[in-house]
Amino acid sequence: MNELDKIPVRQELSVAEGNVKRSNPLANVFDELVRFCQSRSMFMLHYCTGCGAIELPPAMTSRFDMERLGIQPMVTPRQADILLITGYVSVKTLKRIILTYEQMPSPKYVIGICSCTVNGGMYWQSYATAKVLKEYLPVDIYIAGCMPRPEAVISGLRDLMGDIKSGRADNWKRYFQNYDHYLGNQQKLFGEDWQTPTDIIAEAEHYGLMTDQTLGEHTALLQKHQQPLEALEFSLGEKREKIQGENPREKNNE
Amino acid sequence: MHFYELLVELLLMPILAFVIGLAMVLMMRRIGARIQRRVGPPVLQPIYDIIKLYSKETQISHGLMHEIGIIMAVGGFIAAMTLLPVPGMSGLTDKGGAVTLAYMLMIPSLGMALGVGQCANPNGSIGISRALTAMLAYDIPFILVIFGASYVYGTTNLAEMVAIQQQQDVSSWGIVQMPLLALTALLILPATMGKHPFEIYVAPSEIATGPMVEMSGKFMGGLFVMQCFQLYTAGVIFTTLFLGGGVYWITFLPKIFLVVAIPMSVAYLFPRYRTEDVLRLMWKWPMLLGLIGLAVVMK
Amino acid sequence: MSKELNLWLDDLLKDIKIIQFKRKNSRRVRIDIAPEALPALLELLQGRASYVHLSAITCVDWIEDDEFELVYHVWSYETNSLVSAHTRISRDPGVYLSVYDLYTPAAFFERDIHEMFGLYFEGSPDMEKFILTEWNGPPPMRKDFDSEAFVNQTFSWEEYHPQWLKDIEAEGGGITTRPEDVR
Amino acid sequence: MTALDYLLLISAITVVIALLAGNMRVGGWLVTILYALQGAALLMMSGLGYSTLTVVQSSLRFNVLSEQMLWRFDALSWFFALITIGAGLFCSWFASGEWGEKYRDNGGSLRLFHGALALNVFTMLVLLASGDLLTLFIGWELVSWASFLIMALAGGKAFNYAMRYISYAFAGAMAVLGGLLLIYAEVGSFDFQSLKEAAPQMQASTLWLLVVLLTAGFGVKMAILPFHLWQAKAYAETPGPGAAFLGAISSRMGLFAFIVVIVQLIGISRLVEMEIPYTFLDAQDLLAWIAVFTIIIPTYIALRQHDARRLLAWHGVGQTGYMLLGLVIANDLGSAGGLMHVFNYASYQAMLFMAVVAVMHRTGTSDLNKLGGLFTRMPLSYLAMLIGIIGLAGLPPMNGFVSKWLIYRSLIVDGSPLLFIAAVIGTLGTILSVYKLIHNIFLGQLRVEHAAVREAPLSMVIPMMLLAAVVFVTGYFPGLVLDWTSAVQASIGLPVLAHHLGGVDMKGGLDMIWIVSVLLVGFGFGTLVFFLGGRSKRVHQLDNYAGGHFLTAETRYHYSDNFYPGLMHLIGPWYRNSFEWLERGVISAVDILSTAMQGLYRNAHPSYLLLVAVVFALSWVIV
Amino acid sequence: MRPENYEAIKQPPSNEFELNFGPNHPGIEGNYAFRVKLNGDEVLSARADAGYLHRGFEKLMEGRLWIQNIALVPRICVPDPVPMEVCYSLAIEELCGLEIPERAMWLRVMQLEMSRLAAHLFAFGGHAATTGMYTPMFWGVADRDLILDRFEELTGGRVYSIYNIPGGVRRDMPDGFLDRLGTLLDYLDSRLPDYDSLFFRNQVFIKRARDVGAMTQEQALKWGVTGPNLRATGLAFDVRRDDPYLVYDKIDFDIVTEPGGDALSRNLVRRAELKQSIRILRQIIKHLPSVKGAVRCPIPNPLAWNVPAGETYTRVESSKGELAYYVVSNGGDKPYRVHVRGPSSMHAVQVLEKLAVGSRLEDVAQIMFSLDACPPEVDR
Repeated sequence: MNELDKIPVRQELSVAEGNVKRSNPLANVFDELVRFCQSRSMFMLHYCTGCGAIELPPAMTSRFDMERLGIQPMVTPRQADILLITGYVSVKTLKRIILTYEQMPSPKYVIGICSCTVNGGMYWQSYATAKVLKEYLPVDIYIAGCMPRPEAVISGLRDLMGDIKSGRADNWKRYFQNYDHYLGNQQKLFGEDWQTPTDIIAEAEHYGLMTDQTLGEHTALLQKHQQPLEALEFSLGEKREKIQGENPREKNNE
Repeated sequence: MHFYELLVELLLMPILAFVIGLAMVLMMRRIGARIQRRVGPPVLQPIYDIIKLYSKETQISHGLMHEIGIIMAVGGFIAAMTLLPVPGMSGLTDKGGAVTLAYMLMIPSLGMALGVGQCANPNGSIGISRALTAMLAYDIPFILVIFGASYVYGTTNLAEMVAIQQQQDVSSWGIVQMPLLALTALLILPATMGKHPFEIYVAPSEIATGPMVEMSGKFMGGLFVMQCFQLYTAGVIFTTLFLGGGVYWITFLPKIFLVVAIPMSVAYLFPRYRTEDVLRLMWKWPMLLGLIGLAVVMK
Repeated sequence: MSKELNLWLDDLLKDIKIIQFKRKNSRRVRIDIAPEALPALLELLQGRASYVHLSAITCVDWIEDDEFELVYHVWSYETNSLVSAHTRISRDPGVYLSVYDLYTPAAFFERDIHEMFGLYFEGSPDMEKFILTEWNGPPPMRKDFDSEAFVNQTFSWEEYHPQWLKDIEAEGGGITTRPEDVR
Repeated sequence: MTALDYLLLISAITVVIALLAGNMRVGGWLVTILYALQGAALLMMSGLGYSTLTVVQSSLRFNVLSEQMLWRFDALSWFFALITIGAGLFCSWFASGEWGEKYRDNGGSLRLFHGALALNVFTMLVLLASGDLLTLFIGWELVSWASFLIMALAGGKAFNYAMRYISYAFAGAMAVLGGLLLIYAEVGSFDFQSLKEAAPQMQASTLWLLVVLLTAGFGVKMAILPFHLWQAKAYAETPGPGAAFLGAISSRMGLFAFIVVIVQLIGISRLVEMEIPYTFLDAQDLLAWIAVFTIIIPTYIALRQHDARRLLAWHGVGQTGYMLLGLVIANDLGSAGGLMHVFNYASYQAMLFMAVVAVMHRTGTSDLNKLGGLFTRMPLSYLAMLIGIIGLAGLPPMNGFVSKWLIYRSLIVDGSPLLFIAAVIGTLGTILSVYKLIHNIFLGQLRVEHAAVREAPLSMVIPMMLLAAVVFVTGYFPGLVLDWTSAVQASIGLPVLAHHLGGVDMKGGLDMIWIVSVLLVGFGFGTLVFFLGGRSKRVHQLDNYAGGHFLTAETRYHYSDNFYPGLMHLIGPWYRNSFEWLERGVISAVDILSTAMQGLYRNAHPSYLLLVAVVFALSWVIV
Repeated sequence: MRPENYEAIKQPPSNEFELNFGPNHPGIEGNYAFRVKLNGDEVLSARADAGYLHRGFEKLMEGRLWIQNIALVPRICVPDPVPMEVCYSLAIEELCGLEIPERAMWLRVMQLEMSRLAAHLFAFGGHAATTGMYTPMFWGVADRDLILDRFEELTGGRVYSIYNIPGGVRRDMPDGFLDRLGTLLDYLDSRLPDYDSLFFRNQVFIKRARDVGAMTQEQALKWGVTGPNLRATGLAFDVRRDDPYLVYDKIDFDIVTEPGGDALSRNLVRRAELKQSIRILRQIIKHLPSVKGAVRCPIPNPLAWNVPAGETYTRVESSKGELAYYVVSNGGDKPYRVHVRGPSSMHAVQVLEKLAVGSRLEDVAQIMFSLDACPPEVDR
């Protein structure tokens, strides 16, 4: 037996929470239906982050026709489900990618295309590109190659579809659950005053994805530097002024 | 007794409209795919998309008006569907005629406009500004067509129009009675559906898909639902005014699908016009044709 | 016609004392000139000899000589020939004159050289950062900036020796890595 | 003492009280209560509104030059008086709270403001109560001066605009006076009844002159087309709720006089007989077209405004056109539509102005380019404005839809496609500009300096909410207002609209109860569909798509100025300010003429005069 | 994007607003950003923002062997990688004084022209998509894929072929390759009328593209515009003819010009160049079998190759314009300095900024795509 066959293609990191069966059989059927639909309708973000993007048009257009699989390009992160990181990410781009990723509504999936996303690829020497993508974002699937052919891209997407259908593709939860870890890596690269407009902690709280890994020293650092970006809830009375008074930044100014 | 029948009708009409609309969206995407020499989406793709969007775990909202806007958009269409006569059901057509319908159809647009405004994204606002300008462009010929039809049939009640057209064979259809007005309506059909070359308000490469820019999850799903209703509405209005409306589903369905298919099959062959070109075009040819047609029918 | 012009130019340039003139082939000319005279030369080339197209400005960091070499490649659409004007300026303080008033494209090249080499051009319209807007380190194209050292210090690497490979190796197989290749 | 006497008396007392107590803290509330009392007096005559009572006389009457001057109320007066007092009540309520204090603190005289407002109401009631042409003219003049008073209050720029208004009003009054003298010369009496009897026998040329003079005279107040320039600026600069009051009802007085004299006494059917030579138009068509252009042109001028109050004021000019159009069409649908539009328009225009004033009160500006995103800060004002713009744009389920529907339907019945299209162009233009209004103020990016803005105080919100309720309820049950308009139709001799509580009884009619109910149920289903999805999470406005960039607070990320560039590329060159040019031309001509006259008086040398006299004498002798 | 900017700063009352084209925007080519200030739909000021694709190529190349860099250079311009390899190889050959065999030259020209075909087909699609017309994009990319198939057959790589090495090309072409290439050319020829009627003669498109981003010849020369964009202003200049390299002086082709200087003219120039490239390839198919010999000349051990000291400036015509490499060697086994002059470094920055100001929001994307700007060339 070839030794390469022994190499597991998938790294099982933990028991997938999405796969936990609910006790109600109807709810199970419903969950499966939803997951099926999610797998058959994937909107991918139109963001050419690197040179691998050149193989996406062929995959999208007439010859390979991704729409057969229900995959469509979408313009803004709000509408997208999958973020394709097509190749090397320069540090400047990585900031935008993180911003974009955080703006995407979950369930969201990250696909690292090209070898550069794994370990810097042929730009390992470069001062400008980040090397290991999964330190900054939870990556669901890597498609290796420089650059992978459209067939490979589509095959990778089909693997992702299978994962979604079976509920295994839940790395997006990991971002909320281990936010401190990811934020730490980001801060290491971008400086400690790094922040994005999306309030991940509040979102994790809102969707019940807080764990003890979510908060930590890095998030404490973030909160020290961050002007909290609360949603503009409407108010009829004097509530506003209180919040203004509690503004930590103003206190600092005094 | 009659009242309960009416209630059932009111409930059934939007549901039917939605289902037919889904099929129309599929048809649209399939036609596009064929013109672009590819296979296109599977049969249930529109429903997958909608279920997926509604089942998103994160639903990002920019505030209350963003949410109300989508509710208004979907709800307005649900209400407007009851004013469109379909075979066997005339709903509320006798409580408000074509003019009421034309104005009811602006409620969803208004709702969407308000919702998009709340998103605080200029891309969306530009999209709305363009959409409203396009509405100004096509609504004038559209109102002209409605006027002509109301004048010819002597009523604004859409169900009565269908009855009048069904009195004889094809010769009593609107398209025979007022061919020029029918042509006018056909010319503005792509604009009312927001399709190429009048797709200025979504324009991805300019304003990042305009109104949809901040829509995610169920908000986007609402817009998808709205699109189904929109296509359906365009088809049914044209059919009711000019193609003898619906008496039997077996004849009605091919008619509305045909009506929607015509603009779809040219849509993929054009770039989009600029905003003022849309206005110029809409105010020139359809208006001219419509006015001539009106002069002919009014003698 | 164009041949004559070329010959005329050769004669003209050979006569000027402060410059070194070297014709490589019928379409390539190399000129070495003192930094003070370079703008005058370019003005001459552009105004009188129709070298209107600035193809590129290259900066070379000769760190051992403690000098930057600036190379101005100008092309003439009439004589179809390219003149490369070389000049050397001191690395410190690294300030030179802009030729933006002669050649509009110079703005981009000078801006690029400014952020890559830290060489400042006086009179250039825009010396803001362009590509490295979010870069806080030294100008990276200087020879004294070691990219690899920076990378090793800043970025971490993907573990090429994961558990599953160790398991395989424990069974006596796997990919062997020589010790000197481990980074 | 009849009910009308009470009404006028209370109204006069209101003026006095307002002048005496206006500056006091309770002054405003006192005046508001007095308006409510006026309303109660009006309700004593509510039989007028339901055709159970035809006329209520005032006991005040006296004779001048053998003409009896008398004041009385009929259904028409009652209908207009209802709107007037309502507008006065809500506006003074709005002004009584914080707004008034701020106004006084900023150096304004609250006493004068309340006094002017009360005086306006009083003079309008006097005008509405006029029982003959002479009292009509007296009332007319009083109203003109009262309006001037409130417009000029703010001083400065406002005073200039008010001066412009008063010169227009003088010219208009002269035209009306000429018309009345002509009537007196023809009929020999200022009595309504005698004019009505004499009108069918009048010669066409006399009638033409009469119609032109009176329409022009009344039209100045209505600001119909060639005379529309003064209104928007003058109204927009009026302080706070004063603008709401003027916008709601003031220029309706012109329409009232028009209805009384032209529609009621001369009769639209008489106008149809007056053909314009060499064309296929008659006087009715001419008026209809004037109305239509009054709709279109000011509406599209409004589209270009970037001051919220100016924008609304220009719409006020435009909406007048719908009322005039409906009344000139003069069938049962059209006149009902026109009259109902008076009521509807007053309700939402007052509310819109109030919402804008509330925003100004909190932010200090009404410049549409300096606002934005206030929805989260002033939600109730937003609600008022939303309901107002839906009404103004004429969309269901608000009352504006019903009146516009009636007018459209009358045009379809009448078979006038061009008028119909023109009216629709106006409506669409309205939709465009009201979206700009609400978007630029309440939607979009909240500016940093407005982060701490609060909702307007209750004294301002409650009138707005009450008006919003009026707008919605009369949209849901238009029969409430249609009852009154039917009474008016009956009293001025127009065909009466068959209606029920929900709308219009006819083939292809309208039943708003069903329509609005189904719309509300539709919204309910929309909500259900919406809540099928998961719970939504609100995010900050800076968490927004910007092409992958990071948005910062100082980025101007709000699309406000030049809101419809595509449209303006096409129709922009058509804005030539022709009417401004015309006005300036007339002013110059008058200027030259008056200088010449002045020269004649000042520098008159007897020799020149002698020469002129000799030349005249000679020419008379020779010829 | 400094985080402290979230702090409250009073916004200036202004009629302008900002819009970011890119990096995540369909109206931008690749990973690039363009920030515009607008009033209504009129662009008041425009600012290009690059660096999203910056990898420090020039720095990387200084740290690698001469031969290793062959793998690096095509990645500088993704849609049209072949001219990069050729230009770099030419530079080394000039420094070493290598005479490459004629067959290698013909093979290189064939590859260059195939790459030009592919890049132009890609460019149309992008330009069409900015005007809202997706069908030409779908067709163009699918047809480009057929060319990539031939690439794969010739070189083994679909996009990055790394076929050129200093001294020639890596290997000869497979048997029957020219026949298959001929069939492909026939197919492309037969497709051109379809493209014409769908796109190039589409009246709506012409209305959209005419007078958009127009520049005069004087402006183009002043701003350093090259390639098809320069030819679209009426100047017949082409590096292939006027500064010939390889065997272009033996090939018969026309230099296409258009007078307009606007987006439409640029588009039509590319359309005509498709035709010319097909013509060149046909000549190659005819001529290549008659050129016999090796495909590369002997070179020293590439892993220990010390290129003689010197400097050279080589230029080729890529599908975007004038591409040049300035290579300096100090006699070592690695380049001392490589400077890449990508054609887009002019088009995507200065020219785009200048053309965008005063234009309309609708046209910004169209101007960028009609210039066929390629951001990685700017960033390097």
